[in-house]
This record gives sequence, C-alpha cells and structure tokens, in this order.
Amino acid sequence: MKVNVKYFGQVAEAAGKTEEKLELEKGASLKEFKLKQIKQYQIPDPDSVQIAVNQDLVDDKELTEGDEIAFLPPFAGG
Amino acid sequence: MKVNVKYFGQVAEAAGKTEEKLELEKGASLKEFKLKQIKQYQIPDPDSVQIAVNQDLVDDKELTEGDEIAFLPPFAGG
Amino acid sequence: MNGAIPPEKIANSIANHQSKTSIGAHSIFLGQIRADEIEGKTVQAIGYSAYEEMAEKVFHEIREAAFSKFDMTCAHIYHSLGTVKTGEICLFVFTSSAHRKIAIEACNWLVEEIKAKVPVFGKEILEDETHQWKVNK
Amino acid sequence: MNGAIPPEKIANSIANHQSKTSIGAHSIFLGQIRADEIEGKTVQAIGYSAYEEMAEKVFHEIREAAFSKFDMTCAHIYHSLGTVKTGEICLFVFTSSAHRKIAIEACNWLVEEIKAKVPVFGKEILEDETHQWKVNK
Repeated sequence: MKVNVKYFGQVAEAAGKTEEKLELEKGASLKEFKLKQIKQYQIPDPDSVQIAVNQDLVDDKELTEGDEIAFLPPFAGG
Repeated sequence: MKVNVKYFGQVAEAAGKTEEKLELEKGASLKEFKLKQIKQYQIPDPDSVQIAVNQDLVDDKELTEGDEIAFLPPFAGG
Repeated sequence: MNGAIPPEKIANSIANHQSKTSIGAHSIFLGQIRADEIEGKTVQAIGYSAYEEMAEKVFHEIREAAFSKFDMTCAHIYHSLGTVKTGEICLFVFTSSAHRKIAIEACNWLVEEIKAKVPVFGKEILEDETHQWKVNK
Repeated sequence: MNGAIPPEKIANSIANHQSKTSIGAHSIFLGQIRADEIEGKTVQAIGYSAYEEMAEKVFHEIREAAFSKFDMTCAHIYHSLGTVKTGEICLFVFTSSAHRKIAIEACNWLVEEIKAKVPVFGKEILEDETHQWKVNK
C-alpha cells in the first residue's frame, strides 16, 4: 500500500527531504515504521519526535492505504 | 490650625465643592473630623469613604497644621 | 492621559520595544468602556477624575514594587482622565520580560493593584445625561 | 502570516473591537524574538516553518475549546511563518471579554496550548549563518 510521508524541521534536515511516497506492507505498524525511518535517516533526538497520522498525533496504530504520516520534531511556536 | 480638605467623586458632589481650607482645633482627631464632615454634607455610603492624609491612606491619626485631608469615594480605575 | 487611549499609542509602545532584544514576551491589558445597562438606561461614557498627586505617587509605588517582585525588562501604565466613550480604551498596562510567565504575571498583578489602590473615580454617564458613580468589584 | 507581525496590525485589531461595546477587557500576549547567545554566537532571527494543514486544524480546535471554556467575546491568534528577526513579533494572541479575569485567563490558556500543541518549528539563525533548532520549554 502507498503512504505519504512528511518530514519537518530538523527531521527534514536529517532526511534531506520534506516529503516522500513509500510503499509499505499492508497492515504495517506505525511504531515499526517510525523506528525504521529514524535508523535510516539517523534522525537526531528520536525520543522527541512525535508522529501525526492524517494530522492527529498518535503513538501507534495499524497504517492504511493513503495515510499521511508526519515526523514532527519538538514544537517551537510562539 | 489650618488644614486643606479635598473632596472627590460623589463626595465632592455631595459637598458641592472640591476643596476647602478649614480651621481646626490643635490635635483634632481625623476620625472625629471625618464623622463631622460626613454629617454636615450628608455624604452618601460613608462606610465606603477612605481618607488620605498627605496622600497616604489612614484610618485615624492626630491632625497637624497644614495637613492635606482627602475624602475618597470607592476607586474605579480601569 | 487626557481622554481615550488611541490604538496607535499602543502600536507605538510596542514598536518602541523592538530594539530591546532581551525581551521575549509582552503582556498587555486594556480596559474598554462597556455599554452597561443601568436601570434600563445605557452607559454612554465614563468621566474619570483622580486625586492626581496621590495617583501619581501610587502608580510610582506600584511600578517600583512590581520591579522588585518580577524580573521584568519594562512596565508601562496609562490611565485616562476626562471623558472616555463606550468602546474606547481607558487603561493600558504593558509589561515585558525575557520569559512569558513573568510578563503575564506582572501584568495581572499591576492591573489588580491599580484597581485596588489608585484614587481614580468614574462617573458613568447615561443616555439621559443622568449619571451614576462606578465602583470597582 | 508570513514574516513578522507589525505593531500596526495589533493597533488595527484593537480598533476593530471598539464597536463591540459589551467588551470590558482585552488581554494581549506578544512573543518577540530574543537575541539569545548560543555558544558565544548571537541569534539573528528565527525561521519558522509549520505542518500547515495540521497547524490550522489545531488552531481551530484550540480556539473552539477556548470558547467553550471561557465566556469570551472574541479570540484571535496570529503566528508568523518564515523569517522573523530579533526584536520583531512572532506571536499575537488577543482575547476580549466583558470582564478582565476571563480575558486574562483565556489569553494565558491559549498561549500555553499554542506552545504545546501547534506543529510549528523554529530554526534559530546565528550570526555566522549556522543554526540551531528551537525547542519550547
């Protein structure tokens, strides 16, 4: 299944990109996918990275076709 | 001894004046003077009236020559 | 200051602080005249008067106390005297600090102190030209 | 909005509320860019980016929650995107209510929610063109 992955701030910097479309196995878990990307791009301070799936923050869930998965470093608004 | 008396807001309205110079007996007490003025001018809601002598709020004291005695209705700043 | 506080004055105060680059947060409180109804009549304006010499002394004391209580960069207070119409601004309190919590706490503290301690009197002028004296709650 | 929030925008927002005569108090919070020192180098600006679709959704949710929590007349939030230099304003939160305590509490609550929940990212640009990513405390 296809998912759309977005990277922000220092995560985008580490990944060298702000967005990519990836092909995942059906029923892939968010937690495992997160760990894989952190490793692949050597994302710094991984404990501080939150994930939003379709614009909602989630810890873990089964991913589905067409999901928008965003890697969010610590917020710095204000 | 001479004192300078000031009236503000609804006290000034009741007194019909904002200021007067009065001759008091030496050693007159503020409390008695306040009661006298309240009676004389029928100042409304007398419990809400605070007195400042020389710009400091005081409950009672012995008045002295040249004191500036201000009758202050409830504050309404802001 | 005499009459209502214009929004441009607030903009100017903010602009004047843009050169102070140790500031991270500003907190502003504005008091605006409400068109309250009193026994069926609507407030048109408040006429402010003050025991001016004492008010200035008290403003100064409150400001000094705020600086010793809070780690602020700046604090400014303006209160209207004279007539201020409904919808217009009568009080402008402006605090600045490196950090937001201090600016916010200091601003709130100043507002409460001003309401409680500054000898300012307000005459609520009603639509039929009668009036009533305002009391802070 | 793109770039710094100009003081005139704040003045205009205030002026726009002068026709709402049920308002008695406004509370305003402004975030300003500090020239912090980081390992001996001074911050020149912050470059803000955001997950914009999510940020708009979260701003909307926070605003709705604030209206159900506080008896406010109005609430407005503006956050800069792009480069904001030291001394310039990057956040403007503006609440209005009949009574001061509600306006003040609502403003503080909004500021904390924004800092905690809105996906905005800040790159502190240092004098030698290097940078460091900002983290809210």
